[in-house]
Amino acid sequence: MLSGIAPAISEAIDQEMAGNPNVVVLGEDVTYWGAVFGFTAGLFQKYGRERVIDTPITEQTFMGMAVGAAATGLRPVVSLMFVDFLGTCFDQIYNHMAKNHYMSGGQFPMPVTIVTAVGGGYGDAGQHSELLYGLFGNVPGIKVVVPATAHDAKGLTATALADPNPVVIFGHKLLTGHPGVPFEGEEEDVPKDPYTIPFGQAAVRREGTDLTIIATALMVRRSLQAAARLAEHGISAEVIDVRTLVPLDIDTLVASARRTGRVLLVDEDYRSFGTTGELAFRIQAGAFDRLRAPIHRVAVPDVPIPFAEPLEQAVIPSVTRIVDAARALTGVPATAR
Amino acid sequence: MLSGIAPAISEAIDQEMAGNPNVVVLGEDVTYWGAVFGFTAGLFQKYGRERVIDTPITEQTFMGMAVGAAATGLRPVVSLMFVDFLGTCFDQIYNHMAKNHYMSGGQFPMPVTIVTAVGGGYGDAGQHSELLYGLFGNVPGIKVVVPATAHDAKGLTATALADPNPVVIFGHKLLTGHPGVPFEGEEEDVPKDPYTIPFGQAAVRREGTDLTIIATALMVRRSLQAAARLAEHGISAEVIDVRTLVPLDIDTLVASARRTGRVLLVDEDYRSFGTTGELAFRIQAGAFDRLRAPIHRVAVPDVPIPFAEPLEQAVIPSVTRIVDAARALTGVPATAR
Amino acid sequence: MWRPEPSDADLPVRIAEAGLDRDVLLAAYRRMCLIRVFEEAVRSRYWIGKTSTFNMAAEPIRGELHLAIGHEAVAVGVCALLGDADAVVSTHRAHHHALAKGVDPGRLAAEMFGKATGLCRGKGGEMHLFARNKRFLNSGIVGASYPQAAGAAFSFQRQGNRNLAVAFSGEGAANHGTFSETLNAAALWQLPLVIVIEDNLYADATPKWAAQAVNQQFQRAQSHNVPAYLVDGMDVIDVHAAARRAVDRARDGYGPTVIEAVCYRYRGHFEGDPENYRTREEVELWQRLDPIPRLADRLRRLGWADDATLTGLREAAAHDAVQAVRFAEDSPPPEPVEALAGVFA
Amino acid sequence: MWRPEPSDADLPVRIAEAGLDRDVLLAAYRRMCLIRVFEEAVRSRYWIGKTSTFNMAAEPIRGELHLAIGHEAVAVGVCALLGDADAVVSTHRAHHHALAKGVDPGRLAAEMFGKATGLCRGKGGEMHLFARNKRFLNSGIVGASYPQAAGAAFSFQRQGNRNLAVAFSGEGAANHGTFSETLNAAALWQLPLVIVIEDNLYADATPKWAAQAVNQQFQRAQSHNVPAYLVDGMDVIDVHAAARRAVDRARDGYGPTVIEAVCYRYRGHFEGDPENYRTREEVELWQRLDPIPRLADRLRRLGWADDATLTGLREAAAHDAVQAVRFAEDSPPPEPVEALAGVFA
Ligand SMILES: Cc1ncc(C[n+]2csc(CCOP(=O)(O)OP(=O)(O)O)c2C)c(N)n1
Ligand SMILES: Cc1ncc(C[n+]2csc(CCOP(=O)(O)OP(=O)(O)O)c2C)c(N)n1
Ligand SMILES: [Mg+2]
Ligand SMILES: [Mg+2]
Repeated sequence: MLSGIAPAISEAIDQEMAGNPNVVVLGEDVTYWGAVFGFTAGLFQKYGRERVIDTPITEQTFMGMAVGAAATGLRPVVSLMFVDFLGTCFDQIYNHMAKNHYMSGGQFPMPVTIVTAVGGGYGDAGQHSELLYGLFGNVPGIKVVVPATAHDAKGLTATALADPNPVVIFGHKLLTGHPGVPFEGEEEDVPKDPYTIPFGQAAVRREGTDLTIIATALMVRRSLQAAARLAEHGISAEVIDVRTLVPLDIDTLVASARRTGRVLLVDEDYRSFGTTGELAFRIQAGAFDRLRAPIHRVAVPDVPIPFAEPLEQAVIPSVTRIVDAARALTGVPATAR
Repeated sequence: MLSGIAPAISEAIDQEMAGNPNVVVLGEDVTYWGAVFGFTAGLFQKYGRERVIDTPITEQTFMGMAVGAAATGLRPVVSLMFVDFLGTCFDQIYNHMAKNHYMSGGQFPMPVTIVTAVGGGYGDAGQHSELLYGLFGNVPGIKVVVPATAHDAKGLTATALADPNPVVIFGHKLLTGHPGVPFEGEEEDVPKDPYTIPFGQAAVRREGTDLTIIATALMVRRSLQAAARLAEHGISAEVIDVRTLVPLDIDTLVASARRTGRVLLVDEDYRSFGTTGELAFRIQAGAFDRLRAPIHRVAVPDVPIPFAEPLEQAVIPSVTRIVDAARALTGVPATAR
Repeated sequence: MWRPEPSDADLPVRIAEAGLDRDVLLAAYRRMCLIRVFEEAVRSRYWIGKTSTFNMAAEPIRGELHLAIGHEAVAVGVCALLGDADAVVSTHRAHHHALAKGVDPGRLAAEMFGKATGLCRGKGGEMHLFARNKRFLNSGIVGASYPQAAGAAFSFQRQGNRNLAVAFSGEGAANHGTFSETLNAAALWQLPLVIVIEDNLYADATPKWAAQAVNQQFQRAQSHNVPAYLVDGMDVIDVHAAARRAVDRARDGYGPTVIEAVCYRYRGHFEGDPENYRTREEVELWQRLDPIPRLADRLRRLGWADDATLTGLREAAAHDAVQAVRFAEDSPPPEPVEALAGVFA
Repeated sequence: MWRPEPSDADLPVRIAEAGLDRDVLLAAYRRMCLIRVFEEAVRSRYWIGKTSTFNMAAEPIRGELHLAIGHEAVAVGVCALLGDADAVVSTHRAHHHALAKGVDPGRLAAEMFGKATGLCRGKGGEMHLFARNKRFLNSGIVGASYPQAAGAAFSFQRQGNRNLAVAFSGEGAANHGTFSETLNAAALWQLPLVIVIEDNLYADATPKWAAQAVNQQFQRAQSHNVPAYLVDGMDVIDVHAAARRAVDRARDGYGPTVIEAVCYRYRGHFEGDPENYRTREEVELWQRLDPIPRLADRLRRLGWADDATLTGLREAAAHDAVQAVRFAEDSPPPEPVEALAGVFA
């Protein structure tokens, strides 16, 4: 039994490290603090400072080191403490880690796994509450993993560690199970033995007929709660967990959209020029003749995440807002809530 | 008469500098080289090193300086030599320049104008040929200007310089008019006197009835050429120049889509999780009941820009590919070309 | 100027050298007390609702809380020399800088409580404390303060006034590339900039020895031709002495200076920090150097204040802090719809 | 070790100190000639179709062309000490490093011509020259080479072998934050890393005086506890002497070294550069120090080579360069469909 994606991720890393001496963990506070939210918890105690290395606060340098290390036989696992810090190291990630295999004509695969904490909802404000996976999806060469369950987190991390390409695992803080932040996940039966979950396979978390709700990470949880409430109103919602944005399992999304004819995209990333737009494009391309209404979306309305509770709640998609949007989409008027 | 957006942009900056002593120009090689493609050409000769300042190769520092300078009364114009370098300074741009006004509760507007060179097609390969405006559009707080003509470039730059917010002007290299790279623009009658063009107003560059082609910058030119060829095939294409992505003139796009019932998005940025997806979402939201076919797109197919000519031509949208996509969309089979 | 054990035989000389007098020192004492009491008060409120299970999301104060208890002398010693027109750019650990710079304690507290009356109307929170009237800027991104302060200094230089800008940071931040980039730019253009490094020996849970090849930063500054002072950050007199030279140098147009102040944070990195990276003994050792009683002792020894005076100053500070927190508690929360406004000016 | 005017009285001593002998110097001469002739040959091809109007898009070689004519001694002096298992990370100006490291000249040229037989099958171009068999990496982003080389050094240290990594860069790149960040990390972990700065006085059109507060970089290295040598980059013997110490230090596990080599690029920053930032006289002055004739003179003076030998070496090098360019010209372009393959491994 595991509570949260953080122990699931650290377990997957641990199991890979045990068998592969080339796996090293790099980042800020990966030892004593286990990368703050626990993604690397316990590894330092087991493998020591030789393989679990605290770095100075120099994101562009340790990301660049990962590039050089991956080119010469190591398999770096790198912690980007909060995804919001990507601006300090994006060059090494998207211009090098992501491009070197292609630009070198296939000579230099870049087997690097980045683990990063994402999401808001606990008052960490504008520079510590973002998702930003849309940015990573936008540039070629990076796989984007957005787990919603501990079971997935472990299996997808194991897949990432076996992948010869850069993979970024976006661990939502409210799913980590780390004390200190609210936990919206649940206790799960996660196999102790290693296992993998393939990239590019979305999971239908709940079947339904009236509309399709498509979500990632924390929003899968909230969408499931919304679906339960919608059922009380006689609306049958299918809920799909995307699991990996790159590669994207568009077939599952389109098939569901064709069945229900209505799609609601739920996303905690910024609304415009990102994830929801892309999903909408691909779904309309594949299900155009079956859509009975325009695709809707609930996402962060293009504002930085504000600090105060009422403000933050006003911008991060809540169960209520998902319900309201789903009801509007299916023709039932939204409640006043 | 002006050839190219670069002299148009430098003229707008010049005219603003003449009247406003707080305008300073910062960046790499903004003096002798006029920011390589000429966006700041002539300013150093006129205003000297006091106001036109070459910086060390330290993007995060000169972008950060712009933040501090804008907070204390200056009006920095900053050159990011190639947009591909954003990864070295994105933190200062998106976490500070873009957020400080909001996070400070309105106390610190950030009047900074960034000018950056974008686009490929002349063999500059994976780290010097990108557009990346989708990334800037994805994060809140930045206005995104994508001029296609010298006339627009001058007027939109003047608007940017009067705007109290961060604005990024994406100057396509093949429209700059700079010798050394091919020029796909044309000589234009650009008024010598200062003028502004409001943000958020798309321009219908050619009227048509069978489909709407929506494009930015260089792709507007190529779409117009494609439209001319399509006319020979009896297809009447409307061509819209978006001009500014943030703010976006969705009304003009939707109105046209409703009229023609068919939309082709043409974009030189990466295909997925970016600009075309967003435009598709908003257009389907506004024109759902009038669309006669799924929205199509032609964009860079999620690969880094390769170096060799045949490879580069295979990924950057060409007139031929636009024609083919438009014909497929309107039901006429694509030619073998 | 760093001494392993404080020796005070030369105190009068040092005070004279630092250009200090009784009034300034009493004001500094009061300001340091204000910071201490303010932070203690905020801390007590922070833990309401978080004692049984620690949960950052619990009201009345949400999110992270980075206290600067132990750093007061650095903030006060430097900011005593600044006016409202001088700029300060601070970091994730910002309360003491804000209070030392003269930011209104009530609006500061209200921001931390997420209230509509907060400095930023509740949008910023404690890592984003902005106060335009005091030219106070802030960022939660480590290393971001340096170039921003350089930019303000650049403004002042272009505007031809005698203002200067101060960047505060931790010693961990000084490993970030922005530190050397900013040193180079500031030295190159002789910007009126003072960089203050609060070296508290840790960056999060990472001790200095695990993050720095050399134990101090001042040589790095000097290698860019920037003069640097290593000072006892638990001694407001020592900080002030170095700051005065740095500030004068900046105002007179001679360029940047680095002040590296060794200090200690008595609390964890943030509240809730398990502090598994240091020992209780170490904390206690440093507590013997607490800058506030140390200054009180000296004021007494100099005959500049008796117990009653000091108590009076402490009580006045406490009163201000209590008022500030009360103002925050009594203020209304912002309207949810406010969240959508203000991205653009 | 920098001398304003070369004086050669101590030549035998210096050669002995540098651990050089006739064979190594003759090989260095040939390699330097190869670089020079190769670049001249590429340059002549580059200008085909660009002479009337300069247009980067014109075939047979498209894009930017950054020649290193004048930098040969630095690349060769350092790389003479490296094996295939050592890593080199280079920059936008990379041809000389690639050739010095032993990368195949034909495949190198083919890459610049955008051919299917190129090192990267035409996907990379001259700023992205990768050669796995020589552990040669490259980036067109200034400052990016430092941490990547440190990462390779970190690999070697973890793998327990005696390999080392070399980062080449210009002096402009050393102002970038990655330089000091990497110095700190490399010194902290004693990584087997050598950073070589080719100080050619300009970064693009920006002269050093407009970009650096101090004239040299070696003090910056030393402030991180990294030993640094300032050497005459137009003198392969001087470069080699410093490089030998640096390489030995790295292989023996003692950590990083910086070599700052003052040199000069005789051509513009890239072909087509208006060069409006420097005078013709300056270029001519530096031409007197051309590293290739200088080495030839010395070989003659030492009695290690007569004119015939030197001519033979030059001709052999020219032959290799001609072959390389011919291979490139004769190679087929890549298939367009290749563009879509290989984003992921
Ligand atoms: C760019 C960036 N990286 C990492 C962090 C996370 N972080 C916040 S505070 C901190 C430690 C800062 O240490 P130091 O500069 O010594 O300041 P102190 O907390 O000791 O006052 C870190 C790593 C951040 N906020 N920004
Ligand atoms: C991060 C980044 N900023 C700017 C550039 C543009 N640029 C390419 S080369 C160059 C100058 C480099 O100068 P230096 O490091 O001295 O090397 P040199 O060209 O003199 O060999 C610049 C600014 C870049 N490629 N990357
Ligand atoms: Mg610290
Ligand atoms: Mg140079």
